[in-house]
Amino acid sequence: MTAKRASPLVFVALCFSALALYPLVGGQFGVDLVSKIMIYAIFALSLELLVGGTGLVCFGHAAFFGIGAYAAVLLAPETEAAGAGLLALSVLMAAAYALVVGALSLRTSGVYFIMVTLAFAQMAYYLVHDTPLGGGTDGIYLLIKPVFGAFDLDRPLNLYFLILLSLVLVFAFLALLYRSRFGRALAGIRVNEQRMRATGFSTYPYKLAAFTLSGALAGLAGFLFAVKDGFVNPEMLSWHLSGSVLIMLILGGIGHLRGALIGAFSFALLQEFFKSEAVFGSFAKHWHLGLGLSIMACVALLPHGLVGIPGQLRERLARQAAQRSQGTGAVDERI
Amino acid sequence: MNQNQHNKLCNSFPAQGSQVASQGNSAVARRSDVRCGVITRLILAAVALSTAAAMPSQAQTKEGKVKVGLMLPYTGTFAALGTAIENGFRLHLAEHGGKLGTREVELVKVDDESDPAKATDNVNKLIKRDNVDVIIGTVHSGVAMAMAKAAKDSGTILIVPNAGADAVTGPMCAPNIFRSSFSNWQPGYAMGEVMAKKGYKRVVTITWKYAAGDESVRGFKEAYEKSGGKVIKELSLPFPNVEFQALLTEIAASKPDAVYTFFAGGGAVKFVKDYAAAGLKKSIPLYGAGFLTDGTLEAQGADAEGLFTTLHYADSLSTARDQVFRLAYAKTFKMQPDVYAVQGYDAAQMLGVGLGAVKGDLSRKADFAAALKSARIESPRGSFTLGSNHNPVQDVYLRQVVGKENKVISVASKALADPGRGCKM
Amino acid sequence: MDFSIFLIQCLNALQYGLLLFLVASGLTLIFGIMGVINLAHGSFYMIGAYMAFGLAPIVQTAFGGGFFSTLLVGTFLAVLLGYLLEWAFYSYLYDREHLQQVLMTYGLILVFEELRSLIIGDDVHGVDVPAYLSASIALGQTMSYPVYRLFISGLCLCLALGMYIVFTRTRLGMMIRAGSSNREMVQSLGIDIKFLYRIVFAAGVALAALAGMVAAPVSSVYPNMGGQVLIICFVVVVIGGIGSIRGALLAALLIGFADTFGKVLIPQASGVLIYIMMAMILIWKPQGLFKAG
Amino acid sequence: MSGSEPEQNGANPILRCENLSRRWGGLLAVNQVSLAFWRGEVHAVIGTNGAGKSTLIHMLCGEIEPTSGSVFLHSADVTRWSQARRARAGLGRSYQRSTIFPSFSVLENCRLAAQARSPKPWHWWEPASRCEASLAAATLAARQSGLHDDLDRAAGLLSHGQKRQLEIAMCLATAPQVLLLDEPLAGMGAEETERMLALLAALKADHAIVLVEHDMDAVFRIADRMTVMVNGSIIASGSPQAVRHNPQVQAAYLGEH
Repeated sequence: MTAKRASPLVFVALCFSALALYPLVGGQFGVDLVSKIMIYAIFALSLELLVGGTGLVCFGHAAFFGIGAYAAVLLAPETEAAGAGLLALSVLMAAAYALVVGALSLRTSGVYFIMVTLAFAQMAYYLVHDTPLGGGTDGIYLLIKPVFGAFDLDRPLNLYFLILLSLVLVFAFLALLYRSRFGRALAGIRVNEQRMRATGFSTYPYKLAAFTLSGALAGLAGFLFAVKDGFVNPEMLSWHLSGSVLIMLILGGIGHLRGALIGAFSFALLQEFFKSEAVFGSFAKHWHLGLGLSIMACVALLPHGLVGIPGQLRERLARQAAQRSQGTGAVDERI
Repeated sequence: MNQNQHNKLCNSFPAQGSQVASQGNSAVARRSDVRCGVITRLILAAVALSTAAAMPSQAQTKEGKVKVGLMLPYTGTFAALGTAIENGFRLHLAEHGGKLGTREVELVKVDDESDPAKATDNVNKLIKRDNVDVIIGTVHSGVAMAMAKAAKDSGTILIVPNAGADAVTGPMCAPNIFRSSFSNWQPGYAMGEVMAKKGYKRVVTITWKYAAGDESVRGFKEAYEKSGGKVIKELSLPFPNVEFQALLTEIAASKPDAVYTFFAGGGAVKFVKDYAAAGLKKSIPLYGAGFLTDGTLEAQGADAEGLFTTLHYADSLSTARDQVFRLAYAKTFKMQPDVYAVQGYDAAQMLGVGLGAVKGDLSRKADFAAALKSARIESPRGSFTLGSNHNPVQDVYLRQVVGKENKVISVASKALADPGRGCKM
Repeated sequence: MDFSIFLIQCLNALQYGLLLFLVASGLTLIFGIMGVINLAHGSFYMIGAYMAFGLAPIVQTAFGGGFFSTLLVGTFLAVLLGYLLEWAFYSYLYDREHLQQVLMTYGLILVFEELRSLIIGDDVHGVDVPAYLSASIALGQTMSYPVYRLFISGLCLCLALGMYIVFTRTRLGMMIRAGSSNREMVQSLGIDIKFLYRIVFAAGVALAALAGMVAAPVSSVYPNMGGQVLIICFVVVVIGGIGSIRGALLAALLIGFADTFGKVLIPQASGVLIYIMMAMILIWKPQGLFKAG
Repeated sequence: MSGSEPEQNGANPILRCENLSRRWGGLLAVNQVSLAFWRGEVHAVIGTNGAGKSTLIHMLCGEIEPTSGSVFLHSADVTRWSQARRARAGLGRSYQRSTIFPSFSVLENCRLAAQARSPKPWHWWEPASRCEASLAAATLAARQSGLHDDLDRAAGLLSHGQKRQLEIAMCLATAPQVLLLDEPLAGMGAEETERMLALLAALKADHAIVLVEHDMDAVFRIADRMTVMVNGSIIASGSPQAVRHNPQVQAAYLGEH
């Protein structure tokens, strides 16, 4: 029991320390890349709270990400650098939109919920895509990066560590939340909402709270993204991104916080691998092919995502051991 | 129905394909088959990334060679344009034995897919990973904006061989940013004067809702309304949507004297065809910025016959300089050059002038800029100079489509200089 | 806008709506009957469009060409494709949860897009309207309307009618309707559900591909054209009520009109409009306009 | 009918319904049912399948809206209350099929149930396992229903009988005054049944128990009052003896088996 509990903690600790040390080895471009992946990890974590934590499949999560990002650019002062206030503001905007969307879409359920969240995301997408405030397809620029006290985000390393810090904090926050009464209630809703009502939980406010919170965290990720690139674009709200982040979750393994981490990184690395000319030569141009196939393979082979691998292996070993003890009959069975 | 056609489902990650990096990654992947534990996977990942990141040090430009990054669209709507620009650039290079100024040139290519969403990543690849000395690119205005921003931050020299986004030589202008093509404002403004002269009183404009379109229309409107015309309706649809039917009907409804439009590439083909199919061609004359009929005439066929457009280049300039260029181009690449080829060619010329002036020492950015400003580029389009905002001061021609050619009718506007609004330099 | 123009816009809306219906009807069948969220449906539309572009010359040489023979060949190939896909991939998805279906079909999208780029390339291509449909009819004094668009509307209407008949008059239709309302019941009726699924899926793919082929001349073919259609189709399906053909038709027309008139009346909001509509409808009727069964 | 009956033990009924009806399309699942339930009684509602017993329970606990009629908890009209609110007001129910949370431990199942009434569920930083109030209630409930040896086992691993017990325990954890039990004996072995009956007998002292059950022998052993439903309406209600000898009932129901 305790061993089982410990190993994930150790693993996560390892990951974070590795990330903290990375800038020592990684050059400018590497740092840039890893910061980006970490931002997506935060984004994936925010969605995990909904999908894995509460059992609500949201197919429009990019909206909150994008709103956070656009808020960061649109609300930033023209001439001087913005402060931490901007962060709070962006997160609030995302949370506010999440509150509205949640309040409405939580009236539906199942496939319809998936689709309504998508609809609201598309609404936000076209809002920035077709109206002047969003700058159309070309997006808009954040000319001066914020400064948190003495912490000038114009310097890539500062930004890197701010992102890492946010990632660790978000992770810790959710870890606490999952163990809290609130978290348990959400888990209960995920397993059997009807039962929760019969027990006396008014489930709606719980779900709404989770939805809003998740939206706020996605907004945080969006803010970081906008600050990192100093550029926002409608595609940050597109359903493609909503899809990608879902994929990260499923790839990593739903229902585990570390699944979101693993998912974000492995999704990125899968892409990098299939894009690399060294392996595929000129064929690397068609990297989507490899990515698509491997995703499908994951569905077939890893129903529980990458997190589930150790468990699956243990199972298989156990089975093989059992079969060996049974002798030959087992072999036929497997052929 | 309108979502950017260029963004693929997972455009949400930085692309990265350098040799060293990819070996690292392949190492990851070769072992990162399903069985490999997650931790190993993560560590391998870190290794891969660090090698990826470490590589610039190895990829430092070798002495003597100047590293030029070509960031152009090789796929998507503007693929053909990207190729033409590269050809033009290579042609000039070839004419000078692969040298610009005194130094050998090494080319690094990146496909920007005309996707603004990926622009920042792509340009970072060139600047941060490949450490290029000069960037040439690109076609799409939105992408060019991202490049200009990155160039401004990093101080890398940028020469824009097509994208006309006004801001590049406006608010975003910088000592290290130049343009060998035009500003969206220029052809539009010239056409404004032309159509006012032709005596049209009420005009409808239609374009894609993105920087290039908006600015072209703005330029047109400025000149046209200054000389007494009236733009009664400004129609637009999201880039790169090509379902024009509803808007064509709208044009018919408002019965203008003429229509001014800005479309390019595939969209231009589709628009001209639909415009004719809707029967508007015979009732309401269609005018446009030159890209409407450049490199698209084959596909447009008879529907384009007789259209008037304004641009800083045409197929039948019949100047000696132009003929030499066209001949050489046709010989080397087995196809006719277009305005994009010219712009690529001139980008190379400009770089050559600059490099020559600083004796190949690109750290002397001030001298580089000064040399370009004082220089007179002998372009196939006719010689031009650079304005204070580093945008060409050039003649804009009025052309008409005759058969498969954009024939010159007259010079619509002589030595037209972009106002470079918002440029502090 | 004066009345004639208004009518023309209605024609545009109708044509767009009907085309949408053609794609969405396939999706709603697969969605409603097999309970599979098929993100790859847009790709079938894309495949259809590229077939219209790619097959034409081949058919030219084989059968001496003709637009309709291209359509027929294309449709046949689409049915084949659908049948194979169902057998190869989708049959594994029925008892999986929605998320895994999303993942699997998402993978398929990527694969299809890349195969397309491998086989045909990434350039934008125009597809010619068959000569005998390329004329335009004069409407109003300035405007004239392309015959081909009328043809599209007509074809879609015929297919809609055909579907209606199949559903109401034939045993297959009965089975399908039963299936969309209650899967267990169908099995208890002793119908080979596997076979039914395979048929339905093949039909769905064929419808999408056909829509693609018909639309190609007006939309021209370009990379990722499927993605644009996909989302709208889901909107149609959900507004109409999952599994309901009637609903799909109504919803598609609703969207056709909303989009067309939105474009001209409130261009800024045209994109947002249909999604606001969807949200409203779902808040009013969380199960869509017509709940299947 | 029973609404007009003389009051028992001089107390008011805890739960009462008046002229409760529910139609499904054409079919009238529950027709004008009026019943009252007192503390200290096991009130069995029996009837053939489709007689409307479950629908009645559903309406009492608020899972289904009645087409007409009303429900009173103590003297308050709770007809418009949500199920959750009724549950917090003291209406506990168990389901025909086990609805426990299989991945949670027995204790956690009960604790989660108890948490429904415990204040401040928004304490996100404090681990749930430190929530004294709910823990106490949970442990108590688990003991009462005889699961004290299995507190830390995953609920999914329990035997069928134990799962049913856990169902009851989760109800108890919410400190209810009324227990609506939907076939708690379904699929139980003889000795498991005994345990359950003992449990119910122990619980009836300070709860009003509404029992829907098919196992007649068990019902007749434990029920203090019985109501027989046929096609949605009550044909008899009263002491087991009275019901047993009611000719209508024998004709309509008991005769059958």
